[in-house]
Amino acid sequence: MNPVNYLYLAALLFTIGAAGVLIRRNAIVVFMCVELMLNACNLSLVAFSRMHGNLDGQIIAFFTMVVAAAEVVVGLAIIVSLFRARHTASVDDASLMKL
Amino acid sequence: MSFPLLTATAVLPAAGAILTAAVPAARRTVAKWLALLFSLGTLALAAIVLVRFEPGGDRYQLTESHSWIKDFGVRYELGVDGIGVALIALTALLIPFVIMAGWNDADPLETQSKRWRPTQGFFALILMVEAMVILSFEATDVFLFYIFFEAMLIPMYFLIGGFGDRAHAGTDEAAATQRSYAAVKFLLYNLVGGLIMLAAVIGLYVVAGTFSLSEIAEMRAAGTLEMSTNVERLLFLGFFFAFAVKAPLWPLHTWLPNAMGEATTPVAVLITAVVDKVGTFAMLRFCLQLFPEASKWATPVVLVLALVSIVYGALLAVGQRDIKRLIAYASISHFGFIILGIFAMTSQGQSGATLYMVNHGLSTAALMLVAGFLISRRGSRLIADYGGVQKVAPLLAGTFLIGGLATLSLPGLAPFVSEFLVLVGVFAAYPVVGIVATTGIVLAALYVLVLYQRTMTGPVKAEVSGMPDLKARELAVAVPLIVLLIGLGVYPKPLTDIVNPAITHTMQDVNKQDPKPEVEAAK
Amino acid sequence: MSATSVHTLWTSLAAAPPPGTPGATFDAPTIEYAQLAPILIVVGAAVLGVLAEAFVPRKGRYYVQLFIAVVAIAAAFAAIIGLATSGFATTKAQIVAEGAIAVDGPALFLQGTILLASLVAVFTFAERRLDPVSHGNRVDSFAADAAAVPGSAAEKAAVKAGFATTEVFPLAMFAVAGLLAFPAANDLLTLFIALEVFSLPLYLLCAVARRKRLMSQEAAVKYFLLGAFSSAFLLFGIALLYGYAGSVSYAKIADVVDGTVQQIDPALAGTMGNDALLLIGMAMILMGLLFKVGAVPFHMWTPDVYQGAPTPVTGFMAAATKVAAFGALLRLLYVVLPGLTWDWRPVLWGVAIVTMLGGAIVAITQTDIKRLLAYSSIAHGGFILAGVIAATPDGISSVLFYLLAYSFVTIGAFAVVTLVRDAGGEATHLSKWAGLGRRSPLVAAVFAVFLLAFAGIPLTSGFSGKFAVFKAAAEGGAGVLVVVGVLSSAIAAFFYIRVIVLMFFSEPKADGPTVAVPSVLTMAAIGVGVAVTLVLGVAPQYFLDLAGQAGTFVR
Amino acid sequence: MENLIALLVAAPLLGAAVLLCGGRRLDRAGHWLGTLLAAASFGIGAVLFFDMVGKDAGDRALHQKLFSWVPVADFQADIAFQLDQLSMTFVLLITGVGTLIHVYSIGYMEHDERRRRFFGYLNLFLAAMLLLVVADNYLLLYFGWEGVGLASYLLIGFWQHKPSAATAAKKAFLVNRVGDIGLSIAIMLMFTTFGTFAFGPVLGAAEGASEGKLTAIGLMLLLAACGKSAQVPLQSWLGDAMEGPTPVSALIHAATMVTAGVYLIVRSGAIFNAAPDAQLVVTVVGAVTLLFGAIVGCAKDDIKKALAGSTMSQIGYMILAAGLGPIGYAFAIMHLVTHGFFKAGLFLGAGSVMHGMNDEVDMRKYGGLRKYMPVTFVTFGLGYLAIIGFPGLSGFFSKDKIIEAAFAAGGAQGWILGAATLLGAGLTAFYMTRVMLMTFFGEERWRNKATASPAEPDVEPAAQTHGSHSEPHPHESPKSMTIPMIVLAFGSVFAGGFFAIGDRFANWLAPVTRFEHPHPPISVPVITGATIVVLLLGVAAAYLQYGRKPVPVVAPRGSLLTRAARRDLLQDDFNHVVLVRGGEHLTRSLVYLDHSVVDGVVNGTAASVGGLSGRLRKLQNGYARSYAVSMFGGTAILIAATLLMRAV
Repeated sequence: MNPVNYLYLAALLFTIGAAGVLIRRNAIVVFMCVELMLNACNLSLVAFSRMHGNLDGQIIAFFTMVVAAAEVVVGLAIIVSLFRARHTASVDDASLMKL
Repeated sequence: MSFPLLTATAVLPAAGAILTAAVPAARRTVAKWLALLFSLGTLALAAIVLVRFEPGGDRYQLTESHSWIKDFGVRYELGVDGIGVALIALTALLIPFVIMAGWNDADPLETQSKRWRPTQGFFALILMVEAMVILSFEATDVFLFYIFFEAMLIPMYFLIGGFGDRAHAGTDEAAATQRSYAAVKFLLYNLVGGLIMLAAVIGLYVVAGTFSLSEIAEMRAAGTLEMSTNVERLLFLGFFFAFAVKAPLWPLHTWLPNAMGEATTPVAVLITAVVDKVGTFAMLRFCLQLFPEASKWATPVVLVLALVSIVYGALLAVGQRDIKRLIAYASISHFGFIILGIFAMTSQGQSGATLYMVNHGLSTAALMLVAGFLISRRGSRLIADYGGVQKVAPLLAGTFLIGGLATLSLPGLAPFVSEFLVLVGVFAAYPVVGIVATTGIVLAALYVLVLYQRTMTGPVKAEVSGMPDLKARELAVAVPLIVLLIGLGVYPKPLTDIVNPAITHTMQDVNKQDPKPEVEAAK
Repeated sequence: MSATSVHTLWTSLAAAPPPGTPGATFDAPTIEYAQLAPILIVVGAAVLGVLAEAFVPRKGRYYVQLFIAVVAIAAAFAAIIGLATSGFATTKAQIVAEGAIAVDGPALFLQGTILLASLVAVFTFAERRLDPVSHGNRVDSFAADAAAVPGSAAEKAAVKAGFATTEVFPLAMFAVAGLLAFPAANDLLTLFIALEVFSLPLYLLCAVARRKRLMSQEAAVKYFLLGAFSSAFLLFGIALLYGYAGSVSYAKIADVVDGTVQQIDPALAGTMGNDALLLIGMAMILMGLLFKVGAVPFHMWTPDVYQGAPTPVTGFMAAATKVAAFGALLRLLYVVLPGLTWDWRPVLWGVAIVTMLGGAIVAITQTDIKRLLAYSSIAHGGFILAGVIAATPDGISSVLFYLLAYSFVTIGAFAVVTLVRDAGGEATHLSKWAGLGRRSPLVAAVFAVFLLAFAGIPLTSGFSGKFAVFKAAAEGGAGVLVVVGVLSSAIAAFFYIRVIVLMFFSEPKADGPTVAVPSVLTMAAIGVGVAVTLVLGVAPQYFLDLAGQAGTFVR
Repeated sequence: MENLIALLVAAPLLGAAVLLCGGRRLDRAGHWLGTLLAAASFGIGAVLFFDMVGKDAGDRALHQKLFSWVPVADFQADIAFQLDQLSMTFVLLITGVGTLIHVYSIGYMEHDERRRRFFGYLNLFLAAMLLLVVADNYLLLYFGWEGVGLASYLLIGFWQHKPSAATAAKKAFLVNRVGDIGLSIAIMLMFTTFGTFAFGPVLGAAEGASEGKLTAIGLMLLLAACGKSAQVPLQSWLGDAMEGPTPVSALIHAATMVTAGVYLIVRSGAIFNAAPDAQLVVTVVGAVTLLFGAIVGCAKDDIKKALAGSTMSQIGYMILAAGLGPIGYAFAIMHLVTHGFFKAGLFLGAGSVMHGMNDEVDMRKYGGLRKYMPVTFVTFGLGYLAIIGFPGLSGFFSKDKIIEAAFAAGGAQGWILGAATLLGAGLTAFYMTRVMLMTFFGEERWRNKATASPAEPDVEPAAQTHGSHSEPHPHESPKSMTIPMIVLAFGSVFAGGFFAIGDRFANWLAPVTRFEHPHPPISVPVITGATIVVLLLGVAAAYLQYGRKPVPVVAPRGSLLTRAARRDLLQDDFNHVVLVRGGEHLTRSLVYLDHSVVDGVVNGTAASVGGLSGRLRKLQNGYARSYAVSMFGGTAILIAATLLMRAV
């Protein structure tokens, strides 16, 4: 099966994720969409790695997972503190600062 | 390496500024005397410069040259030609009078906190302006000039916005807002001009690879300076715009009336008599010298604008109700004459313009400062609030009249010489322009005499009836200026002797000759 | 390369490989610890800080952490100096750690700048004199207990107990480590990791303000989400570029882009043909970097985050992040994509123009000093971009110089902002600044100096930097940019002046803010800021030389 | 000897300086000092004169160069003097009459607390006037020219508390400025044509220049002369100038300053000789003015204004003569000198009358004064006879010569000019007789006629400030005032004859101005006869109207012409409507323009930038998601742009 298809899939996932970031209100969901985008990147990296037959892509994928994990830690910490302060996780409610 | 006289001339007032600013709040009088002392010291140094300068000698004398910012091709290059010397002398001469005239203008009000030290700041800023103005007259490196040309704005800005005229109509708040409006307007106009010039300065560097006037002159002489016509014109416009704002030339003039109206009178004098001269000076030194062809290319437009300034400024002066604004518009008219003379590109025109810078400085200082004394007495700037002053304060009226007569350039007073030279110079090259400009002398008479008539003559108004005549300090300001006006009006030769050689150089820069007379008169 | 061959790759690794086949002998990577010293020191300090958090009793933590941070930064800076003097900036510039990190002029110069900025920033972090003493213990500008809900009993208890979020120091150290690595990163992976390493701590730092905690948390959330969003783009760009070139190493990619690559295997040949990969990848990576730089239209996080974050953090971010991000951008454009100059130049032209104008114009109507400075930083980003676009050695050095000048002005300015306070903490609304010049002339004068530097008035560092950048741009043939830059600086001048007017020419309000007298720390920060501002304004030659020598990338 | 020239100017200048800067402590002796220095100047003039007479006609001119004034490249102006016969004549006239009027003023200004300053101004005037006539180049002449303007400004407005006086002073200065445009342009033209503007070289090389240039120069000089000498169209200031103290009117606005224009034209004779068109215009202006002035003089009830009109008209004669070229120059100057005597005398007489009548100037409130102030009556009468040209007196000789010369101009021009001069002579006789009768003869209208002053607008200010409603007690003036009047009367009687016999005066001036005998188409006796006839007609007409019937105290409405003449032939109304009103509108609209347009554009730009800022600001709506949108869109654009760049 042609690895290029994986790229198409990756692109699709990435776009879905991006769209999710743009349209969803809940911070957690938005964050998940970002994760989705990252995973799309991973997929494309692996696919490219396969095409080029070297391992760099796959290595990066591993790094990405670690980074994602770290992001989850930081992100959840922030989002949760926000939620506890305001009893809502909607990003739209967090708009004290504007103009 | 001889003693760096030019640097000293600028450093002294700067040092004075710092010391003055450092004087503690309670010691206000000390600060005043300190400032006066340093300004007089600067005057002494300027006098030495005047003496050491040899009219016949090299174009730039007393030169100093040190490497400064290699990467920008900037050198710390100072040097003076006749024009510079004359204007440095003018600056150094006027500042002491400005300080004396503003002796009590910046005393803190009772309401203000004790830590607030306006007086110290006021005089320190004045000295700082003096230092920067002098440096910009001395700089023979374009970048160096630009730096002081721009940096000058900041102290000026604080002088205008920080120390308003106590004699204002309306509430303090209203006055404060007007004042800061004037200050901001001043700064933005000049800053925009300066920034556009900055683009041109950078362009010049890209083209020439140096900022040193002398090097550029050599390159031009050697023909190694390739500057396409369009580039030269663009750069010229960039420079000229900045100078035209500073000068100020119609239609970029509207900041001046606000600034002069709202600022204290000494500061108003500082603006129009000293700082604005940098603009016209720079046209003469930089525009003509760096971009001769473009200057000639632009001449028609510039002449027309200058004409408009002359007539327009004079007419608006007639229409003013505020004494200081009236004088401001008069200055606009006079700057029109100066620019006219510069771009006439004849010896008479350009020497006339240079003399005009000096003489206008003196005459405006005399008129404006005396007007300031008048205003401070009555507490109003409106012409309509005065009348019959001549009856109660004849000295004040007399000095005011002489200042006015100088402003309308009456023969026997210095401005006449320069104005007539400018007119002759312009007429020789562009007769029609010269004739139109001549109408300026009638309008000048109109606004001066109307001002005098409405304020000084007629029945004595109740408000002015108790007005005291000039005090000793005020006479010490007015009389020397008047003596100078008369002296330079009857015997301007020393000045022309200094200026003429420099003008010859400028004429060579733009390689122009004076038009020859039709008939060679039987001598 | 076909699927089977990949399979064999795996298997061959699993089985005992015949000698000579690739990967047969696993040779340990060579790590040049000396050259990496600056980064390593800082990382070590960060780890040490974490341990300190764990083991040092609460009373002592503040001092220990401060000590560790300062010493570490100083040591790292010393290491930088050492490297630079021993010629790594110029002749011995090299790529270390298996091609992951470049040690060359720009890297060292920027790392030095970052370290100095961080040092000053750490001083402001450690300031404990500004807020009134609560329950007998001094407090800094960070929440007593970031986890506690604002206004909750827990928070009060924490305050009463005199807790302090001393974690900010190790966090800052981690961030610094990332920032140091960012401009030195020599392959896309390192670039990405470094980005995350300095981003994540910053997200947290934004969230831990003592006053106005809701805004602080909001800033953190926005910064975090948008930052993650942008890094996803960056990563996807990396993936595409990797896909195009079959490698993430700058050198290799550059070769492929230039077409000077040896042994082209068929797969590479296939992807190389596909410029879309290259261009889209490039665009996305640029986006990631421009986000960090705060360039229009990726700037929108800047004002909110700058406003919400604790002011010392804001200063740190504004200065250090910009430096690092521009460093990375420079390296990317000059090392990886010089072959594509004609593709990225027009695009960046557009970005630079909208950034300069947008930042300046929107700033005019701002009413909050921190937001104002945020927009001004956006505009300045535009100016720096103009220098980046020049694509000449002069361009590089001018940008380096500008960054040096700018970072100190910024930190100084924000440090001053921390001083002006009223009951609700910092009084950042402009109306509160009215008449400051009357109430405390010195502070107002200092701030005025910084504003004038921002405005680029001669004899301040701002002017030297602006001139250098515009000069480079003009020489690089970007005259239009210069003109636009000049115009936008004119617009920008307006609002800087507005603040000065407010401070000096308007009467002080009765309920106006008080100016706190800071400890030596903040004084030092501000003093350094002023000193650098004036020195770089009056006698910039030495630093210009430095930047000039540092102006070449190793490849 | 020539070094005395500078002294000539220096003496009164010193006086002016001392008196104006000296301060109150000089109040007691100031007037004596001023008079003394004026007299000293006259003495120096006399010395120089006898020295000059001693030399032979060819080389009488003296030259003195003090120092170089404005040297710039080819433009070389010196402070240098030239004293030739023409200048000499003026020097004697100025210093002589000047000294007399100084003496007169001692008495006239006795009760004015600012007398010291008055004498300072008078000395200033003398200095400037002398500088004007002894200058050896046009720029220095311009210096003196404006100097006298200044002095006249200060003296007209001497009673500054009177708004009318202040206004009149301002008007005089402004109108003169208009003339000065002419002078300065003329100097510029000379510079561009001859490369210099010193008398010698310019006049020497005049023929060399193109006629066009010369005509232009000539007309510009004429414009200047019109301003200074109150010739149409710039005459309007002279009438108002009578607001000044009477000695001023006598010295400046009758005898000396107003004749400077004639001096200028005669001095520049060489230029006019080579520019006939210019000469024609000069004669026309002269003719028009002499009639204009005469008509105005006939209608005025203010004695000083009547005399002012007459001055205007007499100077018209001079200008006309000067326009006739070599046949006229000498006579112009001669009439100028004699006019200096009798007109000064008349003004002093008028002043003396006012002095006795509580400064009343309305002749309709005089009458029958001859027995109250006999000396004034006699001197005034002699002046009267002289001015109307009564055979044997000064005016007769000088004016008659001009009439002859006018006829001699030749062709139609000659006839027209001649007719004009004749008519002028008649009118002169009429209005002077009118003044004479209304003042010294008829019933004593000032007795218990202290009603409100008539509807004569010109006298109202005077009436307000001076006109006391108590009955005046006419009395003769003190010696200090009468003696100068007597001396001047002598001059007005004998000077003319002395000059005219054997063309003495003409020959004296000949080396400077050239002199050719006029050859009128009709014989001289006929012309003389005609003149006398016209004269008698004028006198008779006046007698019928003012001698036979009583003069109404309130001026009758009078004919259209009379009413127009009272208002200076509506010329002021024209000025007011066109210049003053128009100017006000112009300036007002310009002020508006400056504020709303020139300034408005800038403020507008600022405002629009601000507005844009306000709108862009709205994009920053605080929603993280919309920020994300902008980032996403930005990326899309970035990608699109890159691809596009590659595509194109």
